[in-house]
Amino acid sequence: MLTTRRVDAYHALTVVAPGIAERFRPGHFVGVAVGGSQTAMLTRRAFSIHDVKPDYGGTVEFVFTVGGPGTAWLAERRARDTLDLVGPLGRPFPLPRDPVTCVMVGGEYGSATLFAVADALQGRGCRVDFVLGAVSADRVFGALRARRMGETTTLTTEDGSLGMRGKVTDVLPGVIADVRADAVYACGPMEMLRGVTAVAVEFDIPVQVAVEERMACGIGVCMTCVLPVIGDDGVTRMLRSCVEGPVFRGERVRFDDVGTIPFDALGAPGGGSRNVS
Amino acid sequence: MLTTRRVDAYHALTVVAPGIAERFRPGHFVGVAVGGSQTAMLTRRAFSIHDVKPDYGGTVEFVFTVGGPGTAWLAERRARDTLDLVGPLGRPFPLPRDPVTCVMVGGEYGSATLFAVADALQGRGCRVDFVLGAVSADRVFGALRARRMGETTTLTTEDGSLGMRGKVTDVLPGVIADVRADAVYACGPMEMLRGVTAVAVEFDIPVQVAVEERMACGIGVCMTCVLPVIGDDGVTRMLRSCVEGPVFRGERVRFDDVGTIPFDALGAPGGGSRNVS
Amino acid sequence: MSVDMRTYLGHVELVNPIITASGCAASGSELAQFFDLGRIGALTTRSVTMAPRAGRPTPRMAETPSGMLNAVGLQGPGVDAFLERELPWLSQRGVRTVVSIGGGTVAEYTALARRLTDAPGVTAVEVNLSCPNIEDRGRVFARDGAASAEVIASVRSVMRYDVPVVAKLSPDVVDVVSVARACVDGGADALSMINNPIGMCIDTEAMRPSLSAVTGGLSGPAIRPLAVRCVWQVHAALPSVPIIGMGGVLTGRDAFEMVLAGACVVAVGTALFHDPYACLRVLRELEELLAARGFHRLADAVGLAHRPPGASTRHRIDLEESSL
Amino acid sequence: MSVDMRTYLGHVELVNPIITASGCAASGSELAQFFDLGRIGALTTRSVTMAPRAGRPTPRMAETPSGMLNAVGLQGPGVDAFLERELPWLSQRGVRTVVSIGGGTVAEYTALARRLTDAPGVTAVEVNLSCPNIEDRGRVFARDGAASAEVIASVRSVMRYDVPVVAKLSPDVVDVVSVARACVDGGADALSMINNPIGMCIDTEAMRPSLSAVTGGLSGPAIRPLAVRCVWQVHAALPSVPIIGMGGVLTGRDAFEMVLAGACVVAVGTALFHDPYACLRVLRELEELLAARGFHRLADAVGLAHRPPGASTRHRIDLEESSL
Ligand SMILES: Cc1cc2nc3c(=O)[nH]c(=O)nc-3n(C[C@H](O)[C@H](O)[C@H](O)COP(=O)(O)OP(=O)(O)OC[C@H]3O[C@@H](n4cnc5c(N)ncnc54)[C@H](O)[C@@H]3O)c2cc1C
Ligand SMILES: Cc1cc2nc3c(=O)[nH]c(=O)nc-3n(C[C@H](O)[C@H](O)[C@H](O)COP(=O)(O)OP(=O)(O)OC[C@H]3O[C@@H](n4cnc5c(N)ncnc54)[C@H](O)[C@@H]3O)c2cc1C
Ligand SMILES: Cc1cc2nc3c(=O)[nH]c(=O)nc-3n(C[C@H](O)[C@H](O)[C@H](O)COP(=O)(O)O)c2cc1C
Ligand SMILES: Cc1cc2nc3c(=O)[nH]c(=O)nc-3n(C[C@H](O)[C@H](O)[C@H](O)COP(=O)(O)O)c2cc1C
Ligand code: FES
Ligand code: FES
Repeated sequence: MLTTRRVDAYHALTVVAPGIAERFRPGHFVGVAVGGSQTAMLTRRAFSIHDVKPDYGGTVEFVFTVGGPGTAWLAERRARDTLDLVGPLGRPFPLPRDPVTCVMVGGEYGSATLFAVADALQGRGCRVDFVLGAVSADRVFGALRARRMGETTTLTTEDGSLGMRGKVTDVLPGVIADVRADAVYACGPMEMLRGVTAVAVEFDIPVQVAVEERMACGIGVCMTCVLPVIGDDGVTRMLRSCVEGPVFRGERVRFDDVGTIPFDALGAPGGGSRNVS
Repeated sequence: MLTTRRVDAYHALTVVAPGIAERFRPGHFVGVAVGGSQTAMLTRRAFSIHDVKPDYGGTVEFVFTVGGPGTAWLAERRARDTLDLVGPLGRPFPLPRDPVTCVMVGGEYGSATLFAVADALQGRGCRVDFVLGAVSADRVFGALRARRMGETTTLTTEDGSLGMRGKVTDVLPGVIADVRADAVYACGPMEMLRGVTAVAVEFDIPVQVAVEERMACGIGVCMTCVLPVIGDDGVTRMLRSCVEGPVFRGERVRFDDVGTIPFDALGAPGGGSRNVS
Repeated sequence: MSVDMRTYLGHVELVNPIITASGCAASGSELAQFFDLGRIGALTTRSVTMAPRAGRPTPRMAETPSGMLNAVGLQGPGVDAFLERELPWLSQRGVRTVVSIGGGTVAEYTALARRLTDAPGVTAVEVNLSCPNIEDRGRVFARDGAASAEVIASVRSVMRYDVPVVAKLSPDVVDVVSVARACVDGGADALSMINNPIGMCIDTEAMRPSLSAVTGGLSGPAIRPLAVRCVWQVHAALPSVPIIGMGGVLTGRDAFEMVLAGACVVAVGTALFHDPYACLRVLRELEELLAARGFHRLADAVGLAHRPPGASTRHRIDLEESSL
Repeated sequence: MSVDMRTYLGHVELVNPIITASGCAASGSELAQFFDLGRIGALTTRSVTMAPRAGRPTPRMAETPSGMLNAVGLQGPGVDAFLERELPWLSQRGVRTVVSIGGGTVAEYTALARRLTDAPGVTAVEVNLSCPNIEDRGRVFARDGAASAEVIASVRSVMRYDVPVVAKLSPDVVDVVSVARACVDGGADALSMINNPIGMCIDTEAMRPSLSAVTGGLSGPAIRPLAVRCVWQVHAALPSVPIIGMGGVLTGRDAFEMVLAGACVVAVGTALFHDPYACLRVLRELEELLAARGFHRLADAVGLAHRPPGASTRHRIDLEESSL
C-alpha cells in the first residue's frame, strides 16, 4: 500500500497493483480482504476503482466511507501496510462511438467511479457535464475535480450545505435539457439510480448505472449479488451484479422489484419450478 | 505498549500497566488478548511476568517465543501499539522466612520468571544460584543476568552450544550438593519440572515449580487448566493451575499423571460418581 | 433516558437480563473479585452433580475460529459441598442464583432437585439436558424430546412451586422446536438455549485429536448464528415461554440480537474467559443500544424482529406504552 | 519428495483430493478464468434442479464471525440448460465433474438422475439431501435416515453403474452416523459432509433478520469443528466408505485435518469467495504438509488420527509401504 488520505467524509487508499491498473477500465471494482490474518471477517469488501496511475508500475486508488468493521479496519491502515486486492472485477461502462454529450450523475462516494469514465469520454471527444449530490457538503465527493473537468457542474445537498438543496434527481431534468444530453452515466445509492433512470427514460436517452448489491465473492461464483434485469428477449432474469454488472442499462433494471423475485422472472417460484430449498 | 525487543530466540514486550505492576509478586502471569478487534482468536495467551519497573507509573515486561498464530501476532506489534492485558494472575512463589540458599532452575523461557524471585530472595538475604538450560544457546534465556545475580550459574544445552551438553537435571544434583541448597525454585517445560522435582525429593529439600497447562481464561472460571495435585489431607484433586497455581510444591504435583484423571483422585470416574458428560 | 431493564423468568423478577452461562463462572466467587455479582441479573452455577466429579483429562480446551472447544466433563465438588459451601456463599451475598443440575438418569436429576427444593437462595433451577442418559446407551437427553420431558416433569414435580424450572436445550437436534414443546408440556417454566454443539479439532502436528476427550462442546461467536436461529424458531412457536438466549454473546449488540430474536434473558459464557467484566459491559452496551433506539423498556424489544414486514417499531412501542 | 496425491471416490480415481464444494463454483466457467480446472481433483456443480430456479430474494448473504450465512435458494438454469450448455462446456475441457442434484420429491431426484445417466462427462453424482421434502411438510430429507435412503436407493437404481452416487449429509441431525449408515445401506458409494447447518442473524439497525429468507446456511471456518466431528464419527463407524470432507477449509492445514479425520477427498467452498485460487493453494499446502511429515501417499494419512494412542505414525506408514 502506498498512500492514505482523508477527503472530507471519505478515506482514499492508493495501492501499488500493476496487474489491476494495467487491465483497468472505467467502472471496474476491486475486492479487498479486510482484518488481516486470523481475522473473523471472511468476505472481501467491494470498492469501485476511483483512479489508476502509472507510477510504481501501476497504482489503484479507491474511496470509501466507514460503515461497519471492515471499512473501519481499512480506515486504520497506514502507508506501507500491505493490502490484499482482487481485480479488476465487473463489467465496465460501455462508451459511445460518437462524440456525444454525457451527464455524469454521482451520489455520495458513487461519484468516485465517474471521473475515469469522464476521462475516457472526453478522450473520445464527448462533452461531459456533472451532477453530484449527497446528504451534506462533506459527503459530496470530487466537486473540485468535476468543476475542472466538466463543461458544467451542478451540486446538490439534502441539507443545502453545498449547491442546491435537494437531490440530484431534482436538478437532473434541467441539466439534461440545458446541455441537450445524449446519455447519462450514474453511480450512487440504488434509490438515486432508480430516480436517475426514471428521468433518463422521461427524456428517452440511454442511461448506464453502476449498482450496488451485497457481495460475498465478487467473481460470480456465490450467486448472492443478484437483481432482476430484463434481457434483450424481454425475459427478466436474476443477474449477478458482480459479473453481469455492476454496470447495467438503467431501463433494464427492475428497481421497484430489487429485493424480490418478480413473479414473471425466469424460474420464479410457482413459475413452473418448486421452491426446493 | 512501550518497547519491543528481540533477545536471542525470544521477543520481549514492555507494557505500561500501573495496576498490574503495583500488585505484582514474583510468579504472577498476565493474560494477553491477541489478534485485535474482529479477530478469530478468542482466548487470551498467558505469559509469566519477567520484570516490572516503576517508570511511567509502572511497566510490565514478558518474554515469549513464537509458536502459533497468537504469539506470531504479538511478535508483529510495534512500540506505541496498545495491548489488552489482564493481571496479575495466579499464585506467586512463596518465599522462605530465613536467609537460606536457593537454586533457581529455568528451562527455555521459563527462566524469565525466576529473576524477580531471585531478587526477592536476595532481598531476604538468601543466597541464589542459577541453573539454566535449553535445547540450544539461543534459547537459554537470561544467562548474563544470572551470572550477575547468582553466586554460581550453570548453563546446559542439549546440543552443547552453550555450557554443558545435556539437561538441567544432569547438573542439578551436583549444584545442590556443592552449594548445600536448602530449596529449589523451578520454571520450564513440564518434563523438566518433573525431573527437577525428582532431584529435589532425592535431596529431601522443598521445591517450588511453576507449571504450564492450556488455559482458556486464566481467572479460575473455565476449569480447563487442571492437573492432579495431592492436598495436605493426602487426597488428590484436579486443581486449576491458573488460580491454585501456577506455583505448586513440586512433590505435590503428580507429574506422571498429568493429562489423566488418576483413579484415586477425588471424583474420579468409577470413584463413586458417574461420568455424565 | 434510562431504560427499564427488568425482566422475568416465569414469575421471578430479575433486575436486568444479563446472567452468566452455566460452567463459565465456576462457583461465582472467582468473578466476585472483579465486580459485585449483585449487579447482574443472576449467576448460573456450573452444573451440579450428585457426587463430586474430577471431570475429563487435559487437554480440555482448544481454540477454533471465533470459538473454542471444551471438554471439562462437569468437574465439580458434588451437591453436598455445593449446598454446604458454594450456595450459602452466594445467598449470603444476595446473589440471585440459577442452579444448574446435571445427571445420568431421571432419578439422579430428581434427587438433585429434591436436595435443592428447600435450599435457601435458589432463584431458579436450570436442567442441563446435555448429559448422556445412562439408561439409554449414553444417548444425550436433550436430543430426545420424550426423555427431556420426562426429566423436566420429574424435576418440576419435586421442586418448590415458586422456583422456576428451566430446560436447557441443545442445537444438535433435528427440530429444536419439538424438543422445546415437549419440555414445556413436561412443565418447564422457561427454556434456555443453546448448549454447546459437539465439535472436534485435530492437532495436525501430533496428528491426533486436540482434546483428550476427542470431541468437545463448541462455544463462542462461531455458534451465535445457530443460537439466534434456535431462539428465533422457539419464540415463533412458543411466544409466551420465557427464553434465556446464549451462544457467542460478546457485546451489547450480540445481546440485543438475542433479545430481538425472542430472548428475555441473555447469558454470557465464553466471553467471560476473555473479559471478566463482560457481563457488566454487555449490560451497559445493551442499555445504551435500547436507549439510542428510543425504547423505554427492555420488554418492548423482546422478539421485536418477528413483527410483520409492514409494522414499524415505534408503532409497536406506542402500543405498549398506551397499554400502561 | 513428491507425494502420491491420487485418491478414489468408489472406483473412480481423482488425480488429487481437492475439489470445489457444490454451489461455490457456479457453473465452473467463472473459476476457469483464474486457473485450469483440470488441475483440481474435480469440480462440483451447484445443485441442478429440474426446472430453472430464480432462487431467493436478496439480501442472500450476511457475514458472521469466521463464517457467513447464505440463502441463495438453488438459483440455476435447470437441468435442460445444464445438459445443453454447462456440462458440455466442462466435459469438452476434460474437467472431472461431480454433478450435484437437488429435488423436492424422490421422483424429482430420480428424474434428474435419469437425465444424467447417459450424459457424457459425469464423474460422480452428489445428492444434495438438504432440500425440503414436499411430500413430508417440507421436512429436509437429510434430517431423516429413511427418507435419505429412499432418495439414494432410487437415484442409485437409475444411475449408470460406473458413476458413483455420493450422499451429502447435513449436521443438523441427532446422529449423523445413523443417517450415513442408512444412505450406505441405500446404495451410496460415498458420503460427503457437511452441508450448511441452519443459522440466522439479525440486523440490529433495522431490527429485522439480515437475510430476506430469515434463516440461511452457515459456512466457513466457524463450522469446521462440526465438520471434522461428523467426518470423524462417520469414518469411525464406516471406515471403508469414502468421505468427501468439507466445512471451513481455508488452508492445507485445514484439509489435512479433514484427511486425518477420515476424508479421502476435501471440498473447498466459502474459501473460494475470498481466494479464487484457493483450491490450488490448499492442494499445494496439503502436499507440502504431507511431504514434511514423511508421507509418500495421501492414502496413508486418511483417518490416521484414529490410530490407537500407542501406535506411531512411521509404523503405520512402514506397514503400508511393506504391503506394496
Ligand atoms: C460494486 C460495488 C462497489 C462499491 N464501491 C464502494 C466505494 O467505492 N466506496 C465505498 O465506500 N463503498 C463501496 N461499496 C460498498 C462497500 O462494499 C461496503 O460499504 C462495504 O463492503 C461495507 O463493509 P463493512 O465491513 O464496513 O460493513 P459490514 O456491514 O460489516 O459488511 C458486512 C458484509 O456485508 C457486505 N456489504 C455490506 N454493505 C455492502 C454494500 N453496500 N455493498 C456490498 N456489500 C456490502 C460486506 O462486503 C461484508 O461481506 C461498493 C459495493 C459494491 C457492490
Ligand atoms: C502460566 C503460564 C505462563 C506462560 N508463560 C509463558 C512465557 O513467559 N513465555 C512464553 O513464550 N510462553 C508462555 N506460556 C505459554 C504460552 O501461553 C503459549 O505459548 C501461548 O498461549 C501460545 O499461543 P499461540 O497462539 O502462539 O499458540 P496456539 O497453539 O495457537 O494457542 C492456541 C490456544 O492454546 C493455548 N495454548 C497453547 N499453548 C499453550 C501453553 N503452552 N500453555 C497454555 N496455553 C497454551 C493458547 O492460550 C490458546 O488458547 C505460558 C503459559 C502459561 C499457562
Ligand atoms: C468451559 C465451558 C463449560 C461449560 N459447562 C457447562 C455446564 O456445566 N453446564 C451447562 O449447562 N452448560 C455448560 N457450558 C455451556 C454454556 O453454558 C453455554 O451454553 C455455551 O457455552 C454457549 O454460550 P457461550 O458461547 O457464551 O459460551 C459450558 C461452556 C463452556 C465454554
Ligand atoms: C453460497 C453457497 C451456496 C451453496 N450451494 C449449495 C448447493 O447448491 N448444493 C449443496 O449441496 N451445497 C451448497 N452449499 C454448501 C457447500 O457446498 C458446503 O457444503 C458448505 O458451504 C460447507 O463448506 P465451506 O465452509 O467450505 O463453504 C453452498 C454453500 C454456500 C456458501
Ligand atoms: S458476489 Fe458472488 S456472485 Fe456476485
Ligand atoms: S484457565 Fe480457566 S480455570 Fe484455569
